[in-house]
Amino acid sequence: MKVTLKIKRFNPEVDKKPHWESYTVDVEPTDRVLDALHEVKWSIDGTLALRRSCAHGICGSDAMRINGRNMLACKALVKDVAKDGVITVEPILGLPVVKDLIVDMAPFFAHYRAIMPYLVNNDPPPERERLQSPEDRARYDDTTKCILCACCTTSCPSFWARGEYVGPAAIVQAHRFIFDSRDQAAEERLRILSEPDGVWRCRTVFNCTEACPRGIQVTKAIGEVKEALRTGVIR
Amino acid sequence: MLRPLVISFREGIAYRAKGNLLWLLHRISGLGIVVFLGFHIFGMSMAAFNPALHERALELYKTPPFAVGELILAFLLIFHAVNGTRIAILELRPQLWEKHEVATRLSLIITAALALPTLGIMAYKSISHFLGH
Amino acid sequence: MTTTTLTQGRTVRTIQPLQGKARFERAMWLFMRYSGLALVFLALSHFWVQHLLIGTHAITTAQTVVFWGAQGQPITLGNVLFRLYYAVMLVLAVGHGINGVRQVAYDYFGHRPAIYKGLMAVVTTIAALISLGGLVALALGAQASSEVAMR
Amino acid sequence: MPQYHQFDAIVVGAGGAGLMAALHASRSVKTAVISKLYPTRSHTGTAQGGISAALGNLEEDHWEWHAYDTIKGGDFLCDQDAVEIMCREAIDAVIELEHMGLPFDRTPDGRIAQRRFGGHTNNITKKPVMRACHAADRTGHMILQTLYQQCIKQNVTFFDEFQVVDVLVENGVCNGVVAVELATGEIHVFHSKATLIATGGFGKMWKVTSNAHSLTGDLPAALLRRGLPLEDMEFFQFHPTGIYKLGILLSEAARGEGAVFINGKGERFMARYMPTLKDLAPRDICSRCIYQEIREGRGVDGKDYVYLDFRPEVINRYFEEDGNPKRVDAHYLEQKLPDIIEFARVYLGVDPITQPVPIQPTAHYAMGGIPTTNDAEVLADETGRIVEGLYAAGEVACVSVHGANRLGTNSLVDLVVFGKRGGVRMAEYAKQASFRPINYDTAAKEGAAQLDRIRNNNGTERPSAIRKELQALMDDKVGVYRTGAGLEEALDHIRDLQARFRRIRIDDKGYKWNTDLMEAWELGNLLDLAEVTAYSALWRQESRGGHYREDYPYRDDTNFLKHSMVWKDGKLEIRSKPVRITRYPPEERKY
Ligand SMILES: Cc1cc2nc3c(=O)[nH]c(=O)nc-3n(C[C@H](O)[C@H](O)[C@H](O)COP(=O)(O)OP(=O)(O)OC[C@H]3O[C@@H](n4cnc5c(N)ncnc54)[C@H](O)[C@@H]3O)c2cc1C
Ligand code: HEM
Ligand code: SF4
Ligand code: F3S
Ligand code: FES
Repeated sequence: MKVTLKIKRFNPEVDKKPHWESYTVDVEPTDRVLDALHEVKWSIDGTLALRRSCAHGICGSDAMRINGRNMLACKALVKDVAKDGVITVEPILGLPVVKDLIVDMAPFFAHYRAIMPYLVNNDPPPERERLQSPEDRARYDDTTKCILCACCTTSCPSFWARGEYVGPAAIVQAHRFIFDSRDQAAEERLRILSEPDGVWRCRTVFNCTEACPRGIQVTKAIGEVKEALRTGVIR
Repeated sequence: MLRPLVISFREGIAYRAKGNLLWLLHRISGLGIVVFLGFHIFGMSMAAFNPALHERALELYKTPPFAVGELILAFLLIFHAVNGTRIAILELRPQLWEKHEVATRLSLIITAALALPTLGIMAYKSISHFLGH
Repeated sequence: MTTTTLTQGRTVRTIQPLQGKARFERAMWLFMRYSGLALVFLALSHFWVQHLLIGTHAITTAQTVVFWGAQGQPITLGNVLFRLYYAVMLVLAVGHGINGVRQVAYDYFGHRPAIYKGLMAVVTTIAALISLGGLVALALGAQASSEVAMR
Repeated sequence: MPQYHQFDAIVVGAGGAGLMAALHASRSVKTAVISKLYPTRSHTGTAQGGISAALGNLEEDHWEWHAYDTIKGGDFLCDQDAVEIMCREAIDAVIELEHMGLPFDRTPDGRIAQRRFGGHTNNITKKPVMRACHAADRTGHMILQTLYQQCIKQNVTFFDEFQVVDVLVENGVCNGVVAVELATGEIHVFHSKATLIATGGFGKMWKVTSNAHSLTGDLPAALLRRGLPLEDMEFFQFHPTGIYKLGILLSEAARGEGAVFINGKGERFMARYMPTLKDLAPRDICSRCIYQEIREGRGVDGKDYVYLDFRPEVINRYFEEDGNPKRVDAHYLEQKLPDIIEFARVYLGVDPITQPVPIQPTAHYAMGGIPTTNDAEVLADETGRIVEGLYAAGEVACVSVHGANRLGTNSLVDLVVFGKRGGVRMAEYAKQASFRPINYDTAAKEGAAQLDRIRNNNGTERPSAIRKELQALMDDKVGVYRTGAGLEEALDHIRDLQARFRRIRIDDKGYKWNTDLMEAWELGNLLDLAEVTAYSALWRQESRGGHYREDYPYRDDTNFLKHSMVWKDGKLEIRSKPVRITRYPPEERKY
């Protein structure tokens, strides 16, 4: 089928401001939007710049706004998003656009690093694995799925309003450790997250949950962190 | 410097999801009520300090532009109250987080159920007041 | 941090109370939710009584005098309850509103501390003056001016 | 203006192997990691099924069994001392990962959960054994995340989105690498005492592949240009269960949990070919059996695919038939295989819980690569001479622990075991060595020149057209089945494509984020590696593991129990080196 991709283009070496460009390509309805973008890049205009790698929704490279919503281009099928044969594609919001669909991810990863995204356990390690009951393991299963694609954070109005807000992705990562029974730094992480730019800036907007390509219950995870802070109990 | 402000308002409308619209409206309604509340408290307190001013305030409320403003205020207050209640309940009751879509729909229905009759009666009262004179 | 292992295989831990800014932010967050819930009843009932039952066009200073009680006149139980209701609503609404404004201002101006702090100082001062005035007015009761009394 | 950096140790690639190496090297020397992707985007993150280690958490197991299975799975081309190291150290490596925080699934008593995987057996009963430690079906994702987290904890320096275009190897020593910063197009020269290459696979030379767009073999090609050899390039694994046409992988974990292959006639055909292991036979065998079925007209609807069936009732029926007491239900499968179930739903519109899934073999894993010692030191030739200061680990390296066919889960083991050994070894070396002088300007100029040649080339060919043609050609002629004549044709065709590549033209002449340029440059690498692959495949006149020659359908231990090594110095040259055998003599491969 023929689809027209309306892409927001920006080349820092030439343009002062972003502008729209339309391309019509021939693709299968079951193709990914990523395939359509590749078709543009490979047979019409090689200057189109985007990040991608795995092409099946696991590496988190190709978050972009497709028809006004954050998605992974490799997880959106043409038939599902094309409206009257048109697909609009723009870079994600709230991070500086570097070129075309590529944004500067440095602030995003800085927030990620800020919440101590690693297991802390200062006990001498046992000879074999640390034991963890399947129930304790299940407690934080959902948030281990995060691929740091930034779909959530850049769909969050609170983040658009204030880029210093750590954002849902960082909180999801913090949740993954706070609720891991093997971790000993939950307290410190919770303290960081109770600072003015922590969880309290989340306004329970749910855009993050809707945008997450991994189906993580992001708002719920944030809510659980808030609850731990509210009650002083991590359960 | 105001880029975030611009983005959050422009995209708050453009981004294709419900959450940001509700967020924007909640914010605008909150701010709107705050501004009104300031004038309102000031006006009312004049009942104790300067009755003439108090009287003037009450007279002002009875002019047509204020009648329209009153309708807007009513909607904003009702929306803010219902939406705020939704947020507060969801945040204080973690078990409900997975049902947020239902909660959103419900809150919109309740807002409409409260706002429509309220606005209707108020509009009716205003119109009959202005026409009645 | 203390840890308890539950028999069903779930571990539960408790943490030390928060301190400083973190504690303040949490308190404010909670205040927003609880004051909001309280305001649903206070503000909506006030609004409906004034705008639907009575109607803006019927509100007069004379009525205010009746509800509040006039200065120098004996105070009835009704007056007291009425004034309390308004005082509570005023405090909650102003507190809620100011904190709301603080959130919004921090969102947009937090990265420019001077502007943010200046703005908040102005807003808070105005709000404090107005609400103080409001509270004092409630405490005093309405002034039954000669004009009003004549009606 | 080019920029210069100096680090004791440099790791190129931030997948499982690179991060493990960086973690261990940075404990004692100043280390930097250079990666063309953000580390968490590395392809290790897509690995699904598990990482094997003979923990014996659920049933009896021994690392010696693991070693034997690996060697037999590799059709006896593995260097057995290396395999023994890997299988022994796998146990500690998995425990180390757990200590780092990796959220493995758990047994009811709280230990690491394990599942079955193809080719992993109890050596006494010959039945499948539960050896693959896993975190649902995102084990690789969890390994990648966990290692990256630990690197952050340890403050490892990262150069993210820097693409290495040249390795500074001269006169048998390596002094660093040259990279281009993708965001700016600037050239950076990294001067180091020790350099470890961990850039993963290069499956993008095939069309139907489980590999990422980024897996283009940049570094092996760069080494080839620098006069170093590549080993066993004819061995490339075709995984039996790629999603039809797309190649997206459905992990062997599905079969580990009981899924079966079903042909167009509704038969569980693997029981016919491999009566003991059936659907859990090694990958090379399953892939060939699938094609056998298809060739004999038993593909689904006469087409070129079969089904992978993991509807609970089907699994349970065959469990019963096999006398396995285990039973599964939809909920259990959703818990254990959430991601691959979603892949089928999203990309095929097929719900595996209620429908069988169309699959076809997909180009998956490079057994060959940069030859190394058991300590990840890169070999300069077949005699065992090493390149001083140069190391390689992970999929890009050929130790060789996988021989002619890798067993499922063994790659992740390879990454952590040899990544660690490499990291430790390079740090030891860097601590006692000193920086050798290099000429920064020449290095930078040579790197830039490579790219400028493409940027300014005034030809007519579109790189994408050449890439498409190469991929179709490789699928067709250098796939699961190969023939001498076909390989000759392929080689001619590749050389023709190489000639056309010299006449390309790209659209983007800029510097910032010029992905047009980098893709074209990567295509050059793929072409070189494809040539080497076809050439080695032509040389190996036997069938062994993943390499199947229809004109030589049997294994030939007399002439080919040896590794190939190919140089490209103007023209190709091939030599060989013997396989190291310790305690597992070659035998016929039956399952
Ligand atoms: C779908 C799939 C499922 C798999 N499942 C399993 C499994 O269950 N069990 C198992 O054992 N194995 C599995 N494998 C195999 C295994 O995942 C890979 O072999 C392994 O992850 C490779 O890791 P690596 O560290 O060598 O490289 P990768 O993880 O591929 O990382 C390569 C790194 O090199 C960098 N790089 C590449 N080129 C350059 C350059 N020019 N300059 C700078 N940096 C560069 C990249 O940015 C990246 O960081 C699977 C593979 C696939 C594709
Ligand atoms: C009627 C019942 C009310 C309820 C249930 C309610 C509830 C809430 C809640 C839960 C919030 C927090 C939302 C967030 O943090 O994003 C909030 C924010 C706010 N409220 Fe209210 N509120 C009510 C009335 C009022 C009144 C009377 C005012 C005016 C004085 C007001 C002004 C604000 C403001 C300015 C904000 C900040 C908005 C923002 O951060 O975007 N609210 N309200
Ligand atoms: S939580 Fe979801 S949307 Fe957010 S970064 Fe992780 S995977 Fe992406
Ligand atoms: S969209 Fe933002 S406000 Fe909270 S619920 Fe999600 S983080
Ligand atoms: S390309 Fe990896 S997530 Fe889309």
